[in-house]
Amino acid sequence: MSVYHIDRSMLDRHRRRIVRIVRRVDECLDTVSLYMHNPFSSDPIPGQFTMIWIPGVDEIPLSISYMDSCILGVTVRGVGEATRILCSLQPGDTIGVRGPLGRGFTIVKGRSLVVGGGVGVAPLRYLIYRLIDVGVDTYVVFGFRDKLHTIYLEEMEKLSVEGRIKLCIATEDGSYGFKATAYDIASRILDESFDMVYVCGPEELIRRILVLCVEKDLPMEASIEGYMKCGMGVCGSCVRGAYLVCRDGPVFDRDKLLEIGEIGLRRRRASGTIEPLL
Amino acid sequence: MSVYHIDRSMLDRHRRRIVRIVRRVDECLDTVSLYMHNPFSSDPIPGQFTMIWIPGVDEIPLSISYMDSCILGVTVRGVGEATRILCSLQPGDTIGVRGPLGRGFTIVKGRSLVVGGGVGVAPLRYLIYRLIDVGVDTYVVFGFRDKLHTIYLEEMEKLSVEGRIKLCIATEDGSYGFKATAYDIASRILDESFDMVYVCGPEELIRRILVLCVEKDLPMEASIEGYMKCGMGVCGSCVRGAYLVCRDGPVFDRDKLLEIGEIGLRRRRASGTIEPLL
Amino acid sequence: MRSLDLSVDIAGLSLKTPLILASGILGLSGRLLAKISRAEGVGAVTTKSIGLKPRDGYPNPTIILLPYGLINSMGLPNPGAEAFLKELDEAEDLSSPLIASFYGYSVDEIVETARIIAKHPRVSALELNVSCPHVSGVYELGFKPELVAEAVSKVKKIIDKPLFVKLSPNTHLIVDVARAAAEAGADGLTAINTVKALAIDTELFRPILSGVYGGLSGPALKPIALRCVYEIYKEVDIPIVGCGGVSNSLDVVEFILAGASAVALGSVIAFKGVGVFRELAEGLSSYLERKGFRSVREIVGLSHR
Amino acid sequence: MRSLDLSVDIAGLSLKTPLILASGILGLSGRLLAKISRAEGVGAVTTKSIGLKPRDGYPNPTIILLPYGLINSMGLPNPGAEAFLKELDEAEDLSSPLIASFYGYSVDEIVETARIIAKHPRVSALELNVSCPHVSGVYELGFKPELVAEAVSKVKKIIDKPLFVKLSPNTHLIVDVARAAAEAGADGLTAINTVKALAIDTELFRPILSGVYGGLSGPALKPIALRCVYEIYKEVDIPIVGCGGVSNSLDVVEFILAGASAVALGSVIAFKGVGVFRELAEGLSSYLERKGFRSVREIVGLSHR
Ligand SMILES: Cc1cc2nc3c(=O)[nH]c(=O)nc-3n(C[C@H](O)[C@H](O)[C@H](O)COP(=O)(O)OP(=O)(O)OC[C@H]3O[C@@H](n4cnc5c(N)ncnc54)[C@H](O)[C@@H]3O)c2cc1C
Ligand SMILES: Cc1cc2nc3c(=O)[nH]c(=O)nc-3n(C[C@H](O)[C@H](O)[C@H](O)COP(=O)(O)OP(=O)(O)OC[C@H]3O[C@@H](n4cnc5c(N)ncnc54)[C@H](O)[C@@H]3O)c2cc1C
Ligand SMILES: Cc1cc2nc3c(=O)[nH]c(=O)nc-3n(C[C@H](O)[C@H](O)[C@H](O)COP(=O)(O)O)c2cc1C
Ligand SMILES: Cc1cc2nc3c(=O)[nH]c(=O)nc-3n(C[C@H](O)[C@H](O)[C@H](O)COP(=O)(O)O)c2cc1C
Ligand code: FES
Ligand code: FES
Repeated sequence: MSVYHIDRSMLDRHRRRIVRIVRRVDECLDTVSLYMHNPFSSDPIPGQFTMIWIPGVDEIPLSISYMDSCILGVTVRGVGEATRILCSLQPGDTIGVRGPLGRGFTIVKGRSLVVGGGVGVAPLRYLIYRLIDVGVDTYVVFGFRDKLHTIYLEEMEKLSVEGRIKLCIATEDGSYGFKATAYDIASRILDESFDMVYVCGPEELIRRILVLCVEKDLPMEASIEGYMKCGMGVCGSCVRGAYLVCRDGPVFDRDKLLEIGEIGLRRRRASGTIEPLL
Repeated sequence: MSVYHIDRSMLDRHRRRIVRIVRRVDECLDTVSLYMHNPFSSDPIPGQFTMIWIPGVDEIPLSISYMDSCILGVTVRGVGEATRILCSLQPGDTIGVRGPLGRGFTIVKGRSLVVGGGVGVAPLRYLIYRLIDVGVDTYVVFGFRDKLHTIYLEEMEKLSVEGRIKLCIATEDGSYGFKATAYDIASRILDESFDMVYVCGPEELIRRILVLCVEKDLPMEASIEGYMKCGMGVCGSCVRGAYLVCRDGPVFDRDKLLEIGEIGLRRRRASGTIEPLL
Repeated sequence: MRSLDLSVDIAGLSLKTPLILASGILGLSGRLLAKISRAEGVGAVTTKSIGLKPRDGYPNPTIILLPYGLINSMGLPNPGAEAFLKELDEAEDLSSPLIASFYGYSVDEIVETARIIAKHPRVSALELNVSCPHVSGVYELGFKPELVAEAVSKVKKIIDKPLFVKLSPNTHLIVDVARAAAEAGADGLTAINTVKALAIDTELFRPILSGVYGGLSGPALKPIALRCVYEIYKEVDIPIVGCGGVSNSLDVVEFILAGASAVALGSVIAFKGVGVFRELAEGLSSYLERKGFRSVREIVGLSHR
Repeated sequence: MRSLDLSVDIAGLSLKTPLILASGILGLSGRLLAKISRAEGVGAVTTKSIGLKPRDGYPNPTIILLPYGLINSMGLPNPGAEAFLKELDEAEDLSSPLIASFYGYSVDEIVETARIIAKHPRVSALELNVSCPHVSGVYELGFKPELVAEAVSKVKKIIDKPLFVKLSPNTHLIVDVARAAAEAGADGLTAINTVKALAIDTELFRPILSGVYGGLSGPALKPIALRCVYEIYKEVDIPIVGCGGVSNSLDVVEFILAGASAVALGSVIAFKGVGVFRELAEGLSSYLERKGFRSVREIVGLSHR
């Protein structure tokens, strides 16, 4: 007779809990932060994600952008049906949540550079608070298309003013901060003094920072995307290279990113069909 | 989504463990004690039983007649196919065991009377050792058909000689000990000085002792039989009165025995058909 | 304690709660059935399935406990219809309806058995078992819509009590059988019986159960049973008793949302004892209150909106 | 470490161990399949089921984790046969045979798809999926022995590689389908696919899966899968790949004793990761040694003695 064992913590993480939105904050034109009562029984690591179920619509992966003992926050950019509906939700509306899922960022003492582009700043926000908490000397470079698409600006400026982070904001059209890309800024300040480089954003950004970190032999971690279905490493939908984003990632280190190879070059659709990027 | 829970200890008790017979002792003409490595993860209570699986034949209930940290013993009288095959087993042969099952006897300090008839002495043997261990003043009355059917005689005589129990053996034909029934002897010594009366054996014996204990208002427990199939309180096969022998028994106290009512009067066959006794 | 009224009416029976003791669970003794019928939370009790003649069932082992359920191969032990009438005579002070389950190897035997047991005054309804996966003859009936229809209409002609049909999940035709039963006059459907299963002892290299095959019940069965109830509710209009793997009150809710008007409890009795009826009744009641419903009826089939 | 040779020959394939990656498990990527094929303990890998055209599958939620298994309703997402050939081009350094799973909504589509994928040199064998319980068209095929036979014989005419047929447990005709497949020329059978199942969210009163129905896999399925393997082994003479709920090495043994020549692992990958192949291979090896066997072959079907 068989003895079998499905890990309790796995069961717990994949239970869809129905929660109410308690607060929404319009971050910019197309991006909203949604806050809900903390449905998790364990403390998530920055970089871990949730699967957010919009009943009757879809269930999509969203990074954890805020977390305290009572409240979980996600930040979502409306790009399609599910995200647009999410962006329209109001306090009192209900969604389903499972998580925390996947592997997060490794917190390394010393100096760190946090590079984010677009809505990719979502997981980095939670990461930044953690880095501050443990006393890491944190440099933040965020890049956005234009002023209308900036996210967490006030919050980051406040942290910067308080001296808790060194901040640099760039917009492509110069409508706020530097007229530059996140890559431009990051590439200028990146040197051997950094103990870790964290990246999230467009794959093009990740790919270029990766090249830089390889050149300079700097440790680096990036959160990447894959088409998530099961979120538990069984269906294979989220595969990038020969890794599963849901289980081995979404955060990967430099060597794994290199091994995956395809970052910024191609990705998969829902069907598994390969789609070239660029 | 459902949270469910099958008790680990229940799972453990109902796992059929295949064990090897390490020793057999011919107790008398038709009765054999079989010893095997202790397959239990918990310490059984005297009066609890096992389900012994003779592959290809049957799985039958047998009381625990011996137990130390390493060895489990049962004592079986050959009355039909399964028990006769069991009686023929030799060291090295394998059987399946699950248990310990059911409710056992309550150990009560003070003076106790242990009354057994025939192979009903099996659970009482293990009980007697426990009573001795906890310092109960133990009176033992065992009745058998004749000398050829006596069980545990030497062992009990030894305990008696050592002063650890007071012993009285009776045979119906007087070929050993008193020419009397266990009931005859027990009824003569039973008085208010006993704190507990334990009985196992023919239902006729149990029924008569029950009547006596009710008259004298003495606490009493008896182990009774029912036709065991599942052994876990779900199939209803072992029902006596409105109780399940496998789950509520096999040991019942005086009030429950009275409530059951039918002891010694009727029982059920494998089909559930009621069969009158007497 | 529960404050909400959990009563349901199903196929002409009035139950205090929608929780029914499933067939084959402790259901051989009139006295025990009566005692269970009086337990807190019990809506009705079902007897072991009764045939025309006594049957011993299979030799042991007849059951296997798994971490996620049971496999049983009792083989329909029962004392036969005539003897069972005496059993029912002993079922004193029943305080919930008693459903008599029965089976037969042929339509004639089914009708004959129904005739005998239906006449007992303590029988409130009958349940025709065409779905026991370890007794051949009974098992195959459940895959034949026409035969089930024939049996149902013949039985309905001679009894004046509600008739349920207990369905087998071991076929892709379950909805067809359900529909055939309904069209032939069945008053309700019980879904489901166990799924045919097997376990092998790896030390002895042999199937564990003496009947070789058994029926899987308990938590493992729940998602399958729920699917069956949902499929049947979509297509067939008579009330359904959901059965299979219920172990807590949210399982009960799931079945009712899927379309069951009542729910039968089987294996959970092994795990939690008869006290589970009370636990589940209280849980169901608090669920309804918390969600603002006033009766069980309001949520029957609600997941089909 | 294992010291015993676990190799098996099945339907013309030589496997280092009898442990196969089941279809639909991580099987969409050529690179990943190749990596798994090199993992310790792996005997063969099966691809996701491939159809003629790309398919997105159902919107999420597509999976539910239960304490005793999974319910999935992926809905057969796949890039289609032509695109999949490119995927296979990337499957470098395969070190175990690759079995290409495929499906079609009609016999013609099945044949067409087989024609396309069979020609890829990295495909060692094909597996025809006629048993996915959440994609209608594919699901019903598995209940029709004649259609399965027709598909099998037509496919066998145009391919020169071994063909397996993956069977559905959702019908009482599983043995008939198996026999029909064997008689039509199938080289092996995979038993079983998932059992049709459902789960309802009690807060939202709705089925959780967007495809409504899903397939139950994992431990809950094991006793059912084992029964199917045992029943088929009795009646049909071609080799069987056992599949359903395997989570430890004694489960593997149970399947082989029931008649499987190899065993496929699915849901357990979610619970234990790909390292489970090594764990089970080692466990199987110590089992065989302990019981005095020298090869896997010696115990195939041993429980039928
Ligand atoms: C680990 C991870 C973390 C993410 N974190 C965030 C975040 O914090 N904030 C945020 O705004 N977005 C985040 N995303 C992206 C977000 O999941 C998609 O934008 C969203 O799924 C789009 O859904 P839609 O229905 O609105 O758009 P669609 O019109 O369905 O698709 C738009 C794009 O989103 C992709 N997409 C759709 N469904 C999925 C899915 N199930 N998994 C992955 N990609 C999908 C499509 O491939 C397409 O490229 C994250 C993605 C991943 C994988
Ligand atoms: C709790 C309990 C403890 C027991 N302890 C012992 C013991 O320690 N030593 C001992 O020798 N005997 C004991 N018995 C009795 C023993 O189980 C039967 O003698 C045995 O089952 C007979 O099997 P058979 O195949 O040899 O006989 P059969 O020819 O099958 O039957 C002979 C008699 O045994 C009864 N019987 C058969 N199978 C069962 C069953 N599964 N459950 C209950 N009764 C059955 C029959 O009803 C019949 O009266 C105990 C019984 C119970 C219920
Ligand atoms: C030990 C046992 C005996 C059973 N006997 C019968 C029976 O006689 N007639 C019947 O219709 N169903 C019988 N069943 C099936 C149950 O009534 C029920 O349909 C099944 O167990 C699924 O429910 P559960 O998961 O709650 O146990 C039996 C089940 C078990 C476990
Ligand atoms: C997420 C998932 C996807 C599956 N996809 C397929 C598939 O595409 N084709 C197929 O034949 N079986 C598919 N299956 C069924 C498995 O191959 C296997 O038959 C089933 O899961 C039972 O095995 P298990 O209990 O080990 O998971 C899938 C199963 C799961 C869990
Ligand atoms: S989403 Fe299924 S494996 Fe990652
Ligand atoms: S033996 Fe089944 S209830 Fe006691």
